[in-house]
Amino acid sequence: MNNLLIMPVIIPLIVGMVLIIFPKNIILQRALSLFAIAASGLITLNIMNQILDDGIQTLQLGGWEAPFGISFVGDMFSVLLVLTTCIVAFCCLIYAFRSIGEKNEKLYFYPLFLFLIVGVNGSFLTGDLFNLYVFFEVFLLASYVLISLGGGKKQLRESLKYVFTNIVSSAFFLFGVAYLYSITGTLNLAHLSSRIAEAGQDGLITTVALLFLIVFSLKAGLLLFFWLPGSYSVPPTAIAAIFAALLTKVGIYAIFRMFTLIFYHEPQVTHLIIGILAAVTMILGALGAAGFMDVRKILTYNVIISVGFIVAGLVSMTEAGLMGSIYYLIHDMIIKALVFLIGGTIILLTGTSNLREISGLIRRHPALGWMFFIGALSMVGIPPLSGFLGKVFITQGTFEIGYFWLGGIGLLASLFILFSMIKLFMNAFWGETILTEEEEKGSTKGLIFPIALLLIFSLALGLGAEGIQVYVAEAAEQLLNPSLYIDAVLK
Amino acid sequence: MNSFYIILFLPFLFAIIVPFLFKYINKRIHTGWFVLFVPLTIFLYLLQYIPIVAKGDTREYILPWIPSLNINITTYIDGLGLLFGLLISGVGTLVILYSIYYLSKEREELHNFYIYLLMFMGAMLGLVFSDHILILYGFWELTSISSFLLIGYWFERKNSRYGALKSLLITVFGGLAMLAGFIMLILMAETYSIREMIANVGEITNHSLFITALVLVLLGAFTKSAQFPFSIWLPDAMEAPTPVSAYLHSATMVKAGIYLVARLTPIFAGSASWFWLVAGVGIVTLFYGSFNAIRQTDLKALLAFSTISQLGLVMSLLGIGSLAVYFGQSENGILFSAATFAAIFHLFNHSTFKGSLFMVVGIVDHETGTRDIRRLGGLMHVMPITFTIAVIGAFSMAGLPPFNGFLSKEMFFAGVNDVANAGVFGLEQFGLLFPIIAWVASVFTFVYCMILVFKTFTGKFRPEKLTRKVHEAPFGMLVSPIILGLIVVLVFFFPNVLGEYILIPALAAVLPMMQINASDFHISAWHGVNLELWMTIGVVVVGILLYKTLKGWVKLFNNYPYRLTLNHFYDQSLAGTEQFSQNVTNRYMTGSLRQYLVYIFAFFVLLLMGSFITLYGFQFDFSKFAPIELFDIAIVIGIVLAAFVVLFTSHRITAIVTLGAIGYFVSMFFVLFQAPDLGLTQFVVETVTTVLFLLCFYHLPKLKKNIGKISFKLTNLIISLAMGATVTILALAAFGHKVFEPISYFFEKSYELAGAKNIVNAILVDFRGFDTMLEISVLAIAGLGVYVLIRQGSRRREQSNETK
Amino acid sequence: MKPNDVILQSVTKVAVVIIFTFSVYLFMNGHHNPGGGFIGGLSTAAAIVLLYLAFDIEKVRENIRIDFKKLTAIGVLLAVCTGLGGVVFGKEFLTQAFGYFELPVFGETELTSALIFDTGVALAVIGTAVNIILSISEDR
Amino acid sequence: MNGITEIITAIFILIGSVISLLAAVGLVRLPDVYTRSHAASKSSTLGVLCVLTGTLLFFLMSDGYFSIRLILGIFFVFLTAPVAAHVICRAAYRNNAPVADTMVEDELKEYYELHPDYKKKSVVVEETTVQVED
Amino acid sequence: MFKTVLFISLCLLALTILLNLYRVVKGPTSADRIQALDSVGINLIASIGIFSVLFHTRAFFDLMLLIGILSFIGTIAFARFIERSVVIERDN
Amino acid sequence: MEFVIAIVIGILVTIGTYLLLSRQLLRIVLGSSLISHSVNLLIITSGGLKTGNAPLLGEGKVGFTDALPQALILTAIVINFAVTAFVLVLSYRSFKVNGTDDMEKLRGNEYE
Repeated sequence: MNNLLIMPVIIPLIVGMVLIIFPKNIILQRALSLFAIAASGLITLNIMNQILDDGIQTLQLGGWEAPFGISFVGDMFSVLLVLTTCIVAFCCLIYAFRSIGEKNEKLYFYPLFLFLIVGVNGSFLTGDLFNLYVFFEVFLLASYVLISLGGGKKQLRESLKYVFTNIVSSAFFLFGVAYLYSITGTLNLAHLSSRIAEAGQDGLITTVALLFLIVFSLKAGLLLFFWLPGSYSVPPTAIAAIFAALLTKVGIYAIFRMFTLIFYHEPQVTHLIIGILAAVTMILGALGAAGFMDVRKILTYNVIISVGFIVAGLVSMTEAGLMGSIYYLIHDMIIKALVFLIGGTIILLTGTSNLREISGLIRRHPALGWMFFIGALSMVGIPPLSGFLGKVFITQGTFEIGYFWLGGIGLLASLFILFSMIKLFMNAFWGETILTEEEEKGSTKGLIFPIALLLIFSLALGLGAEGIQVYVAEAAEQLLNPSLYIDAVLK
Repeated sequence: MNSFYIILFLPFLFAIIVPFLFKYINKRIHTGWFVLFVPLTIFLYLLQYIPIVAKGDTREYILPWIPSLNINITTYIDGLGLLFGLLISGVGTLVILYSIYYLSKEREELHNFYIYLLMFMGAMLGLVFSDHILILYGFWELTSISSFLLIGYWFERKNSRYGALKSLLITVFGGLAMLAGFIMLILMAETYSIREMIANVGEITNHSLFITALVLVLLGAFTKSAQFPFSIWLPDAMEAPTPVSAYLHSATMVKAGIYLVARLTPIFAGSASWFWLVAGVGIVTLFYGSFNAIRQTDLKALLAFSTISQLGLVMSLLGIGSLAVYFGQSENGILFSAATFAAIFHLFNHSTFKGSLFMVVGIVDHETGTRDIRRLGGLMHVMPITFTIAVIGAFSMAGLPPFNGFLSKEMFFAGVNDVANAGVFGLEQFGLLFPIIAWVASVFTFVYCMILVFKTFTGKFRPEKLTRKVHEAPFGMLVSPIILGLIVVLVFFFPNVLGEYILIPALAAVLPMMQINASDFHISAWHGVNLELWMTIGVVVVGILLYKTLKGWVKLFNNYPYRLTLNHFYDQSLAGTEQFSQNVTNRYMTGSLRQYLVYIFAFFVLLLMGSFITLYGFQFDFSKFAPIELFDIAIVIGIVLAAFVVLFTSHRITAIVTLGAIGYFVSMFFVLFQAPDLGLTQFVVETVTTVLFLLCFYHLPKLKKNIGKISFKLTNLIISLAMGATVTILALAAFGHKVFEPISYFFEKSYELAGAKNIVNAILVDFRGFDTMLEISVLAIAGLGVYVLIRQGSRRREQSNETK
Repeated sequence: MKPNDVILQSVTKVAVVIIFTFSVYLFMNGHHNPGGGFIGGLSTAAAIVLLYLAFDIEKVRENIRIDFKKLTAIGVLLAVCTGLGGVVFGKEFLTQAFGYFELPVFGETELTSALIFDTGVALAVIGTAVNIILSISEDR
Repeated sequence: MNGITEIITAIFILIGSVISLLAAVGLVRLPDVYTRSHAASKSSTLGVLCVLTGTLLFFLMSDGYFSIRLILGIFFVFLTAPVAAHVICRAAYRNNAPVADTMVEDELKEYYELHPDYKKKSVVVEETTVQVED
Repeated sequence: MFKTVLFISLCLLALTILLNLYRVVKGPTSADRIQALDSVGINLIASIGIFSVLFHTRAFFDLMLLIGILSFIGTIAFARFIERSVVIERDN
Repeated sequence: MEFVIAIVIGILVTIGTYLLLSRQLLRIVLGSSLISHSVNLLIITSGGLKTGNAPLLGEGKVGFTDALPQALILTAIVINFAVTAFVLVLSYRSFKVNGTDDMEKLRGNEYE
């Protein structure tokens, strides 16, 4: 039992609800929401070290022994993600202070933001299939509202597509829950794992596994990412950044959880399919990123590439591959928030996202430009920046099991990442400076700090990889040994 | 931390303080003077290793980075690394000295320039001293990036940006291929250390991935060293300031590929593919570069192509030298080690003469304002010192005595002649190609060297074509090229000092399996009248002839269609990729929700039915199913009927009424299935939902008839039928495939455990109370969302009213 | 121009009382019989909706002066805080307690913390349902 | 005892069902909204009354359980069914729902002719379907 | 015997519901549909009553009352809508 | 019985899918409602049908039907209600702002 596990979910929830009661007091809203995120982060840090010392932490909610109640399970993988979520949320929140506008602040932006975090953190921590669905719905509903925050034409249009796609995927999720419950009679992930291990993963269970793959692919943007480019390019910057950092990652997390803990018996079927999906995703994402001259489009398609890349690590199911995925996942959450914030700032300054109309920003905004450049290099995986280890290990993982095509596509995709990001950099920051100070549509005042903070985290992740390595190795180890998870939950 | 690491990281550390120097001190003192201290220190520091290395010793240091993953900055100082280290720091010193005069402290953003340059220097040093293969890769990419930044230094210029992107894309592409190769190497040797790989070379050569890894690694080396066909980035890289060209694109960065090939020779050499790839690509590049150099009118472009060609020369020598590994410790082995030795020697020589030539061109550019040969001429009298240096550099490049180029060129001819007689790897048939191509390329080399010197410095001086008043460069600018020119001459006269202390240890590092006997590699300017000498004489004679008749035949180049050039290919493929990507993406990302859903549903059906049929087959077990009663059928008919009405009606009240009916029937099902709580909830929710629908109808338009084309409808029909079938089939299979007892038996003790007689309620508030808690949160969020959506709308309208 | 709704309004008054009573009954009874926070809450909401149907928004608002968004938030907070109660006593989050007490009027009564939880649920449901319906009908 | 319970219950329930069925037949066969409304509200209310009474008696006699909820249910249906029918008919009339040919007199006509505002102009009952081609 | 009678009654009610449903589907006016849906609700109450006797359970009593309440609310809402196309009225 | 329910689920899914694929927003919302009904039926059937009495301990019976799916459906119903409410409002807001309820006309262009 470890009640701390619930805190990253409960604190934002309580604070969010309290903030609903006081909608007009903006100072209070800002302070409390920042506090909630920071507190969750610190608690998560604490949990992380407990896991390192004592193994996987669990909390049986309500005191009901698993599998009958709902279990909260903090293994290293999920806790790492929770911590990263808190970091990213913290920075995006600070960015939002200056950029989101008082109108939105009074229209419950902060509570909704906190609910999003509740949902994301909860999805990472829960050890129950149906509870996962509920957490998905929590963050989905929050994201529905956040996407349409502002109520513009494009926002409403894209949020409709986003919402309907997700309604379909939620229905699929429940189909899956029903099938699985019918076959196994349980909902607890650990219990599911042990039951399926006991009975063997037959064709029907594999089919259900693939159903879950579709569900989470829809969330993760793995191949079925049609909703993603539209919905990530319409909301206000801070929201787009948090979406880019978190939403797909929840889906990725779920894929990892399902296919390392429960459906790991038929890798030559399931994992191969995942690998193919990942490869196609990377190719399509790379094409999308290369093809457009639009800040937001380039960035969103980069999100898609990274989804494919991270999942490629899972395919290998080797220690190197999983470790790489975890590194890259953490890196990607931070770096995507970073580049989205910078991209949003560019749009704020110039009033357009069309790269052909932007030029020479670096003269007046050198810090922004260089931070973007470092971010871009980090995405490509240039050592010693944060993406490097992930890239190397994922590639190594795919090579180890002989999926050279997958690793190769991954590396080629990073060339496209480079191309698209440098294209963005060269068009937006280099070239003749065409905007004077007066002509700029907004100011970067107060916006640089959160971006810099994220950059520092990213750099620390890369340069100080040794510091986090123990955690990542532990996480990979736990993913590779489902028995650790099962034992911790079911005792 | 060892003092060596302080030296290694000195450039990076210093780069941090450069902006401050620039900001506060630059007004009085050129920032370059401070930066100069960095390479100088490094150079002097590295000098102390010469005696150690010359004795055959090596040094290694470890700086932990991620020790638990075995990723540490392990450095290894041997002859090869030291040679490069000295070149980097030595030429670096001279280049920075030169740049102080070349770049104005008032007009340029010097801090950026020096940061990039220092970053590059640090990366290059790290590259040549790294033993850890991933660290090596890291520094490798860092050189590409700093090169990108340096080429794009004048980022307002379109050409700069173009060249920068080109170089970055090509070198990083190579870098990524190389990374793949490295990872394969790591998997094969199970170590990150290059030395350990060399020690376990047997495991690698017998591995099935050997050839793949070899090709991939070479791809990296070739792109970096601008080998054919990846050479196209180098001419465009000349957009960088001249000191940069002198440094990166002649002396150091482009040699990284050479370094890599030399470094990995012990691992890969000895195989036919290595020989043919390295030597073949090298010799082709040699020819291609020299051939193209002739037609250039821009001095820097000419030098760029000459660099390509010279790098090809070194590369081909390394390839030839790899035969030594094949032959082992034998006479042939020693013969071919000499080729490797020549490669190292020429590499050094090239750095000196090419560095000086670039600086000369820079001076010309700086003083006259142009680099176009057609506008230049007769500068000899105005700039005598510059002219002298140019002559030294160019003649050395052309392979004439008494300059160091002559020595290595002779050794090169010896090498290609030996290859013709090697008699392995299919050289029996094609061996003769090597000397022939080499000789022809040398003729071209001779010609462009002459063009370089004589078109610029002799002939008629035409000041009217120049924008500036021309005079000799300031002394400071001349110091660096003079020093390099002196080295060029000195090495010719005392080659063996260099040979003994630096080249032979380097050779030993490249070919560790060979017994290197210093006496075998004695360099002498005069080695009798032999084939090589005759070849050189031939080169000079034919070269002079060609130069004299240049005007007559150089026009032939213009007939070569641009469409067939590699550059055109690059531009086309880049534009093509963008266009293709855009087309593909726009093709499936149509923005139509229906299409997205069609994709999703189709994927759902195909994947699940595919796996269900192939993996499970149609096994259904209906034995445990409950019996069907008449009343059930009534409800079923009701639901189906109502559902069809919802589908076909074009009357929204009807749709809602029938939807409500479906809800009522479903809740009737819940009654039949003994779920009172569900029945209650379903009923209430259905009613409230109906009210909601009605409320929204005020704002929503009426239903239209189902419109659309037949094909549209047909697709929808097929997809939806398939969806329904999939869900049903899976449901039937799953319902009949109950493997385990459900866990709900536990909840039947709810009264003892939770004090509740209603099991469902006990589950909701107690056993799974957390779900419920979140579910009301979801409700709360939805309520909030509805409120926010509507408020936004009303505010929007208020605003628009105000503006009216 | 409003048509008169006398019949409807007078019946509604009676019906609403019945529904309210019934809702409370459903809510209180939920632990042992079908019902509970949700259904109780939703049927209360239904009663309020009926009021809105029969009368107009303004009239109802004069009599029920509650910000339903805040009601929702309070409901959720109540539910969460019951959960935190367990934490305070060193038990797992959401641990519910129940016991049988001798109360002066009611005799032996079962008191459970789940009831507080259920109250939270009910409040949240009422708040949300009414909030949504009100928001939509106020929009034009 | 048990036998009597069952017989009484069965009779009530059977009668109730038959009345309901008759009501349904009326709902299908009668010519216009108003007459159908008459059948539906009156008869089915009676039907449900019978069935619920039967149920009530069954539990009263076999378990000795007197269900207030059932009584309340019967009461509620009785309270609301006429109102619902009234509201529907009024809505129908205001929307100019067609009247059967057999109708003799429309007493409300005059009233609504006096107060034309009461009758809706835009008719929602029969929504016109708009064909939009793309 | 008892069970048989109940069963017959159930079937009669099922038939009733289907007939009502026919009216729901057929219309022709919205008022007809709503009236029929209301009828369906009431008949559902009756059939649940028979079920309670059949299963001998009190679990569904609440549901019966609730259906009564809700079908009333639903009917009112529908009627409101077709009458005035606004469900909830506002003063201004 | 499971067989019949499975067929009903299939029909509901088919019609729901067909409606989801249509162009008009209201139809899409109706489709999602139908699908959610099918989901609920699927879940309750996954626990087995007619296997026991209503899960109430107060009536002194033994042998209960599986209560867990019922609890799950309750949660699902409520969540679905929340989503439907939101979607409805979103739809009509979008209709008012964008001026059309035809999803095919809401594709969106590159720059607007």
